[in-house]
Amino acid sequence: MSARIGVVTFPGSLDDQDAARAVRIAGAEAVSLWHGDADLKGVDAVVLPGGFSYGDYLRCGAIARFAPVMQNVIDAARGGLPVLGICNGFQVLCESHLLPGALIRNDVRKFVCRDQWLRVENANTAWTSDYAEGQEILIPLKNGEGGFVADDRTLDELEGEGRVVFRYLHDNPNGSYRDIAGITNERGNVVGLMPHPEHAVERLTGPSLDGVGFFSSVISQLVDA
Amino acid sequence: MTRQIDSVKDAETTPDVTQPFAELGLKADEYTQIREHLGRRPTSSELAMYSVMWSEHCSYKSSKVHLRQFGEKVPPEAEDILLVGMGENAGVVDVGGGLAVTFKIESHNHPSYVEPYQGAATGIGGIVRDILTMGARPVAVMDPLRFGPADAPDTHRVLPGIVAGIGGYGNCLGLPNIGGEVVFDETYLGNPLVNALCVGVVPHDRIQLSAATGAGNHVILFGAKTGGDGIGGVSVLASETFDDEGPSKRPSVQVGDPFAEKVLIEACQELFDQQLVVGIQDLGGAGISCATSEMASNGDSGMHVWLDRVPLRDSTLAPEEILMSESQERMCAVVAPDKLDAFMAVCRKWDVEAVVIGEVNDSGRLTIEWHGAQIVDVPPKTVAHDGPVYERPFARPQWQDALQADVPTSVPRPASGDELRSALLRLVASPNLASKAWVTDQYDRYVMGNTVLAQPEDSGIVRITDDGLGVAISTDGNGRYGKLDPYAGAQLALAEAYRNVATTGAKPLAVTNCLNFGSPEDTDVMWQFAETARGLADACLQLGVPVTGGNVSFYNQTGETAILPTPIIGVLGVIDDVARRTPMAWEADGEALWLVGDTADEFGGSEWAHLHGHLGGLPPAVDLDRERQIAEIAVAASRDGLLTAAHDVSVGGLGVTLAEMALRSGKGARIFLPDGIDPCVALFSESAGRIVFVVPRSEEVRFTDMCTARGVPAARIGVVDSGVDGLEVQDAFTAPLDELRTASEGTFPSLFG
Amino acid sequence: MARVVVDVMLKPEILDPQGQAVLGALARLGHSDITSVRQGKRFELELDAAPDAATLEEVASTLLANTVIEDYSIRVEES
Amino acid sequence: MARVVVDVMLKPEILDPQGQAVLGALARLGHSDITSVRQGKRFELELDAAPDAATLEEVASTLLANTVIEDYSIRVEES
Ligand SMILES: Nc1ncnc2c1ncn2[C@@H]1O[C@H](COP(=O)(O)OP(=O)(O)O)[C@@H](O)[C@H]1O
Ligand SMILES: [Mg+2]
Repeated sequence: MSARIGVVTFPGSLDDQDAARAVRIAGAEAVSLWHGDADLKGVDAVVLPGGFSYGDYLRCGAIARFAPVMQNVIDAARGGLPVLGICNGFQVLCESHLLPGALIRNDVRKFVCRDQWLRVENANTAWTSDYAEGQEILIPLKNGEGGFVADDRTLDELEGEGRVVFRYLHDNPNGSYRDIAGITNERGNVVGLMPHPEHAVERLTGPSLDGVGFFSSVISQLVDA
Repeated sequence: MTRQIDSVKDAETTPDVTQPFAELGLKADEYTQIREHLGRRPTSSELAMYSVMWSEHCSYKSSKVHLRQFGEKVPPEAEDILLVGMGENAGVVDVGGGLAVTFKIESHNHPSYVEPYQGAATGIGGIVRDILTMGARPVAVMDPLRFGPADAPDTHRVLPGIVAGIGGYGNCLGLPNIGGEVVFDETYLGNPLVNALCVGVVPHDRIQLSAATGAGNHVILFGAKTGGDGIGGVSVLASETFDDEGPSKRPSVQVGDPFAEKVLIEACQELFDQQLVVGIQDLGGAGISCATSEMASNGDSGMHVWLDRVPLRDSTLAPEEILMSESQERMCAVVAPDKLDAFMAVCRKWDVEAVVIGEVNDSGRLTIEWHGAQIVDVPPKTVAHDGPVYERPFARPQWQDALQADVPTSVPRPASGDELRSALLRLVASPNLASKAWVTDQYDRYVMGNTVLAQPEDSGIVRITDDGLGVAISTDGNGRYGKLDPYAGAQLALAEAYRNVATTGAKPLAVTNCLNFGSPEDTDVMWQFAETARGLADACLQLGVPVTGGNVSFYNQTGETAILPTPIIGVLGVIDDVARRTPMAWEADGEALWLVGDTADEFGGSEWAHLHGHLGGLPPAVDLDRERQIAEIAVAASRDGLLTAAHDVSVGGLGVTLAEMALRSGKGARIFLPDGIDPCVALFSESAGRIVFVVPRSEEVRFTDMCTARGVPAARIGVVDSGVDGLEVQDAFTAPLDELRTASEGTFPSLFG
Repeated sequence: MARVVVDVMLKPEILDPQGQAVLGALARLGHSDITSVRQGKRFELELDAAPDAATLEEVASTLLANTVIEDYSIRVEES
Repeated sequence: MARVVVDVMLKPEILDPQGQAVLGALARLGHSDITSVRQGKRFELELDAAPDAATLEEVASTLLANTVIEDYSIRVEES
């Protein structure tokens, strides 16, 4: 039986279909989850996709956090369910306090869409076990509010515990503190990042195939478990 | 606060009231015509409706007689592919497999000058709703733009806001931006052009039309609440209907809410899938007036509307204003009574407000009431379709001959290697040709995961089925060519878009257009317009690509100075397998560069002349048969797997084409210019009908046979060679990649930060 | 040293999608007694010199607010 | 009926790119006596009922502000 990975759709989610496609390409079954249903349909992992939930009008992810489905996601994540937040999903995870810090307006004050090199700093999370530590990967980045910020104590803690999962390489696109592109929780089951691995899963439509590893990582862990 | 309502009864009993028709932009004879249609004076609400629906913007009264050609000079190909032709919100083109594609361009020039961000944002919002209305899922947008000089202060006011607005709205809708244009010219300084294109995909059996049919069916308004947006002149009427306490202020600018539009798109997809609507229409210009009168007129039916049921954002709005409001993110649908509950359930799911505001009947009249008083009773056709039609006078401008005689002889011709090299770098760095990444990096090109090609490729391509069917689109327009010869300018614009689509391996199928001009009341401008329409219609016929729809934008001028005549032409093509798309970057050492087509000494209207402040002479010669031949080669060679890359030659000439290919690829090439031709002409002339093909050695014979068979000249002009840095033009110069890159990529950041 | 606050709000007649979104969220969270939300910007400026009213006007009207769609108000908090 | 204003500002230790950009623009326009700019948000709420301090606190701290990076202040303007 293949793994079942849920992809949540909030009003304003944009990359939900793409995330589902990436899940299928990696060999799992994609299950759509609706923001208004407090039901995770028994999935083995959850992806919170990119987009502009509720228009991102207040703060990115601030309103989505209160969606009925999120209470279950939060509880399940605390219980160890693998959860990946991509871009807006990362913002939702921070707003839900599943991950520390916050994402603010890019320092260039513009939306930035480009192919971005990242270094994988932690290959032990649920979503990165198929990468090697130090591996450099190329995946699209596209957001207006991708600057990762937190106070120094939190940043030191993240660094000290190896919870910085990805760092921007070459040049920092958005002013993120310490070039942080993605982080994880203590347990390593919840990962959030600004760049979009689901857009790097097909030669024809992405700059590389480097994004597949996110989904294959979680699938192989689920199969092993 | 009491409100004086001008009812139909009032109009009958007070025939002699003077009405402010002139303030509403109606001519005296137009007002008389309205009275004849009604057999009485119009009520103020009726007057409001007619005045907006009969405006240039909504009625096409100055352009109609010329646009007719698109319906008369129809290529035979149209019969096979056009499922819905001109006259609907957008044309629909069959692309096989039970699928169709709908696409259209519209302008939002004037609002974008006033408030760049919101003007451009709502421009995207409007064109996306047009595509949605056809039953389609919108799948991509494009944005052809024109600005004043790149270093002018006002350009710095408008450009960043316009770009941010297009990105802000389109990105939030989740529509990849797959192409567009950014062109600078003096004449656009007080009047930038913001044209927006949207393309959508619709299964044949889901195509929707905007006709109100079926007596007893509900008329539903859904989406955002109605505010006082864009009612402009109509407030003249509204203010007359108030006593002491005036109405609240009316916004001078419309603000877009892309999130509201995103949920509207998703809700509509479900409505269409479940077949819950009989007819549907977006609300754009003239708002409810337009939607109700057009739907009733299209359906040959009648309609009754309870206007007081319209959900309002501003409770002080008068009925005239509600009728006219251009608030964004609204749609109007006709729904059968047995589908009403299901319709409302879909709207609730997406948190979209929906209200039954009317009913279809067979009275043949559009009647509107406001708290029990009848305020409108009109034959809908007279509002929507039988507006005035003008045969505006036009004449070839007196200055046209002198302009054409002023050939660019005064423009210096680089001759030495050094001169040629610095000319190339200067062209590559010029704002019109430099990298547009500063702009396009603000647009999401990845969303939906189907973008196969996007900027800076020749056309944007999106995949539309899992098995690889794709559509390609390019938009082009060259106002300088249009100024020198509007007939040829239109044809060159079409030829370029057509060529761009073919260059990427897709077969060009159909055309949309946005015709941006100065005042139609100026006989020079009107001549430019007439020539453009004629040129375009003739060329479409000859190339076998029908016009499916478009838009006209007049009055683009600063004081007395009109913009360059700027037809923006969009060509749509299909590619059966996106995996064989032809990108612009060459790949491997040894691949041969073949220039297909003829190069002549043509610098009239060229970028090189423009850099020297010269605009005169004739534009490049048009040869549509040649365009057709090279397009066939591009598509056939792609299908047979003979190509690794291709890039068309246009503004800036061959030198710029090669530089762009080298930059995109990151690999160098050795170039040998043909003997017996002035290298300046070889590199910088803008002769049309040319493409550079990159052919692996093993395929060269088959490729050249393909050219010979069509009698098209092909010259082997170079070889990919990663051993050389950049472009090494033999016996002339080398332009290293770094220098080319700095020239190309430095311009926008240094101008706009 | 002076501290100046400039509040910038969308003009009342202009659609405020941000305020709408917050209002919607409040309603879903059960705060239905909140009937209207408008969202604007607040700028806190610090000055070396005594603030000059004309300069502040100019800064607010040309840079901090887009007067086509926004109103502003200036408050000198301490000088 | 009451009117409540909630001001939300980034905490001083958090980078404020927008404020920085305004400051830079001010300097280029010659207003070098303005030494610091911070940009935040201002919410104007209208309530049907008398505002209840605890509810306002909750709304501000869970929804209007992200207390990880932002501070807020609540002001009842009229009730
Ligand atoms: N330049 C043009 N070429 C062809 N058709 C045009 C052109 N301009 C307008 N049309 C057609 O006229 C009709 C009305 O145009 P328009 O008012 O822009 O549509 P809408 O009401 O959907 O905004 C449409 O079908 C449009 O395609
Ligand atoms: Mg329309």
